[in-house]
Amino acid sequence: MSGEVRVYGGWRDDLGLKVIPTRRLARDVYEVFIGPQHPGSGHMRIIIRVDGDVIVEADPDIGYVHRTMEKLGEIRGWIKPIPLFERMAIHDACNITLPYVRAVEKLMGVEAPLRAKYLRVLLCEINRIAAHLYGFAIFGVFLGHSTMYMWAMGDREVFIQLAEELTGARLTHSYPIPGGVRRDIPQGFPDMARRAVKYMRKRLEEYRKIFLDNPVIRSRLEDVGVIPKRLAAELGIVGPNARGSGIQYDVRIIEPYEVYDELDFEVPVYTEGDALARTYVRVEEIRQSLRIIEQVVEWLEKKPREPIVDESIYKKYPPLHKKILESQGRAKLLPWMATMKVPAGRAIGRGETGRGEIIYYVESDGGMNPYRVRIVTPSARNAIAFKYALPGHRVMDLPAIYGSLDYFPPEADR
Amino acid sequence: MEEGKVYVGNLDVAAKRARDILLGKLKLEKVVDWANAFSLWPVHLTTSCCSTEFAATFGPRFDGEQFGALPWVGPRQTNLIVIEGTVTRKMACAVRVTWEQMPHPKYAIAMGACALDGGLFYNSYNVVRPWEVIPIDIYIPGCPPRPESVARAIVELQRKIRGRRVASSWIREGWRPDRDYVAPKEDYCAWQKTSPLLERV
Amino acid sequence: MSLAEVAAAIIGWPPVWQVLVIGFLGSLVIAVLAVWFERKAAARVQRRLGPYWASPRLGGLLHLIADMVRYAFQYPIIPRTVDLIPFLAAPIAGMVIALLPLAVVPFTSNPAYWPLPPSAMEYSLLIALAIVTLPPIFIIAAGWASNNPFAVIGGVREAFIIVAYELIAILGFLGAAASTGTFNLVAIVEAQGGIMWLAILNPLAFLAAFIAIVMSTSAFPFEIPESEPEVVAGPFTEYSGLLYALNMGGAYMRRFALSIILALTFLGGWYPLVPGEGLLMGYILPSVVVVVKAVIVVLAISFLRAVYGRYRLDQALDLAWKILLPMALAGIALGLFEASIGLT
Amino acid sequence: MSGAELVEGPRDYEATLKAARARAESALREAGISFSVEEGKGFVDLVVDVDSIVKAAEALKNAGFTHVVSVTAVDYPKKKSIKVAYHVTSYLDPEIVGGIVGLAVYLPREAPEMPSLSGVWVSAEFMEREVYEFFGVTFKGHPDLRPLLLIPELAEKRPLRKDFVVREESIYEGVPERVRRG
Repeated sequence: MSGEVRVYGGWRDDLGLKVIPTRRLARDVYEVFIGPQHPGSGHMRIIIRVDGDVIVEADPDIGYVHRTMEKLGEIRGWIKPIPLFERMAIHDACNITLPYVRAVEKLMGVEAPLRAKYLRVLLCEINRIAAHLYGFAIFGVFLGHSTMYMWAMGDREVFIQLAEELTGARLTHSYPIPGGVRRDIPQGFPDMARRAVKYMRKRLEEYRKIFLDNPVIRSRLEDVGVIPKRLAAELGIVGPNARGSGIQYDVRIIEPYEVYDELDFEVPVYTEGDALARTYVRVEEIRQSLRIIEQVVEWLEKKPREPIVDESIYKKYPPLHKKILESQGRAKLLPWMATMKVPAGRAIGRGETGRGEIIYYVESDGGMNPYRVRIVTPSARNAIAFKYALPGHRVMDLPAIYGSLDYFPPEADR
Repeated sequence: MEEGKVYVGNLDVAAKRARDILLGKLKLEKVVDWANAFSLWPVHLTTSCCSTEFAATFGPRFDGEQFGALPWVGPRQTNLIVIEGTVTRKMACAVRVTWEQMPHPKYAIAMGACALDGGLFYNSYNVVRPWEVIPIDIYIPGCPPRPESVARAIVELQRKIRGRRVASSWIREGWRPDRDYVAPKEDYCAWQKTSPLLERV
Repeated sequence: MSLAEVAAAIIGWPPVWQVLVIGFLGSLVIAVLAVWFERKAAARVQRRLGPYWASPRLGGLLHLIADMVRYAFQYPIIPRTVDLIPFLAAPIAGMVIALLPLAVVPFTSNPAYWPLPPSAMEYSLLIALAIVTLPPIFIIAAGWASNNPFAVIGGVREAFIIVAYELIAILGFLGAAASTGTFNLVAIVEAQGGIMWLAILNPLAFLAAFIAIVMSTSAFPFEIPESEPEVVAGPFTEYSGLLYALNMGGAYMRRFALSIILALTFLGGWYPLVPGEGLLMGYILPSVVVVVKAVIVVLAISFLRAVYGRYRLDQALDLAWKILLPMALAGIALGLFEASIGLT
Repeated sequence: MSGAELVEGPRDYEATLKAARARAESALREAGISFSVEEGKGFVDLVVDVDSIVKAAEALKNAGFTHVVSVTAVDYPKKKSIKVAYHVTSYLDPEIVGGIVGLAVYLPREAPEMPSLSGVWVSAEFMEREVYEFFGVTFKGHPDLRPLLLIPELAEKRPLRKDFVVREESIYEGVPERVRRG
């Protein structure tokens, strides 16, 4: 390799941004396969080449959890893909299915009633907090901080319990359906939610003490895995990772869906672009989600109950199901939904999950099945960040960067 | 005995004699079974999305560690493998290799409907059944199973090990007769030989 | 002289006794206790139960015994690609040498029970320190012999860490020697009986020595060679069964041996107990006091896991070279100063 | 750590989309590329010729569309074509931020081939690999064209094409033919 300039860091501004070619490697670098059975990789493999202790090249080898969602989505009618797509990010279930439901709604020309919209937002925010806490837990264990793992996992149970009270399922809620949601809030839910919010606020302070302001953790995260703003925009990374790099982008603001334009919340943006900034964005987002939950719960408590499905669908309900809907607030799925047809057309539905923007491209030919469902999950878009963020760092920074990107392979592989 | 090596004895013969003495004459079967039952360390192998519930099992609310199960990193030091959901074609090889890297006696728990028979993905082209890849001891139904049922599966496995003397008889015999009905490794790992990923320059 | 008497004489000879009974058996018990404490304390901080159901009355202590028995009976896998002799020898030699310092440390001021003759006792601290720094070499050997990328990286990290902490440990302990003006461990302990423990008189040297112990036995936050998310189990990735248990036991034994030296040099040794005549008062009770102090140090190190994350390698080395090394040197200077004004 | 900046309040997506569309159309016109428009709900597709797609992509990039959100391919066996659409948007331009515009091209179903746009948009690299393995579209000039998610033998079957059939899900599955007829 003598006589050749080695550019660590993968990209340089004066050279212009170029695609890093992979697999052209000198013989004096060491190749390490990290994954798929590896505590620092999850369900993926990162092939890194190290020169001494410095990563010169990273090649994310994903696809270990590719469960063919796009193909299966084409053969299951319009309703059954909802539980299917939920499995991509099982701890962020409402966020990840809502955009699909909205795309179908756009094609069908129906819209959820206001109360259903508030309920969707409520579950979305509960899920967002749970997803961020899961990310913290994994991050903690990556940095060797088992207490952070346990605390975040334990506090996540609070919000899982909240979602279970609301929907009846721990993780796989299948809550939004085209034209509405499946359940109204149960008795006593608002108080429970307020207690959870209060508890979580208190815990965030304790997280700050033991994790975020811990000198060891801070020194591991500061100036590590820096993704500058311009690079972040070129790579198209999404969610807290983009917002940690100073990109002011949140689907809840850009394309306010459901009732996000009526709620009072802020979208935190940090400009450093390092692992610590990405972590702080998540902490702030938990705070904002707690605010949203408070507002939504108050709204739901004040307003009288109304049917939680669209009128055009409500009309088709048989009397018994109407009675159940009105007395118990439970919207039954009807048999015709399994074979319903959706007018031909194309629609893009998108939403902000805990990890960033998810996009569903849904195409219908007027039949009983979607003609094509293209899913672009946030982790799938973040995967490319490994290739550009890892080179130039030490091997010991790999878990810190991986954890701060909050990458979830089942979501990325679809 | 190869040439050029210091004499260390025939390890297999020595090990066999040692386990005959320990298990046969000293009657240590019960101790071994007890120790195996209360020291089930699952290896870190996340195959799919059930891993979130598996992670929750070892969180504070359910605390799987109270049964002596401590999630561990390397396959060499563990004795339990938990298949956390769907196993894809690409992952099957990793599952098999991990299983083979673990020292026996070792056990496997299959978690979730996907690990039973494909579950929601039963007609997917990229999904294999875990019981074709490695022999399974305990199945947990559910999609995903609740953490309680994972803890329950660990307890069931403990009961199985102690009740049927699984560990001690495995050590004495050297193999488990009911564990050999899995497909050959080439079925799942052959693609790696042709994979463009592993091309060297 | 019958055979039993010969055996009793050999076991009763202080160096053998100290290595085998206090060292090996003691540290086995202490390793179990320390791991148990580590897991239980972490569980308490993390709001859960920790190991429990094997023996609810003992708080799950038997789970650790179960782990040991399970390791002992698991089939040890020796991969075909390893370098066989170092692979097998490294854990055994590492463990034995980790305990050897105990053959030279005194547990009492009664000369009848010293492991070395009084003339050699003059240099007991130096001898102990010389042996203490050996075992990490076998960890590197284990990593290298495993022929596995993770093990090699882990071994290289261990090498980096050795170079950094070895010097600090020795300089830290020499701070105690400087304070008291002798390399004789008995004299160092005796000096602390009069006024105060050296940990308080010479905190710089004490802190340097303590952190060096934490680093050398790769406990949190310096658990770098075995750092899981990057290098699986570091040098021990390929070890299974009994060999792995020996490796892990070796780390705890080294921690225990170093803690005993720390207890003697900085924590007042057998004081407040003044050794008298006879086996009980002259040897057993003083050594119990020393061991209890060492156990407290071991448990304190175990507790760090619940609080801290893991340093990066270069940050740990930074800490070692830029902060701890000057601190240890300052400790020596402080010790000399104290000795010159006659404080100790 | 600098304090958190905040994004300004909710925006009107319809207006953003309109602006993005106008920007993209004018950029293509300036570059002298002919295109046709396919409407969708929440986005718009600009269909161009295969030969001019690199030029069109460069024009869009210069007009401020920073990254690709999705390389969407759809198989139309009846029309004997595969549509590949690069849905692009911008992060940095406050006027069009988030507005999705598609740059689409129709390729023949037999041996589909097109120039890679990963040189223009870095973010397209992995998505092009995906389209390659699922539809068999070859991207000329791609730096690293190999399957991303699938094992090679499955990738050769091009699973997302319509003629790759998986077992259908049906309420009658497993029921004997006699019973099924009633």
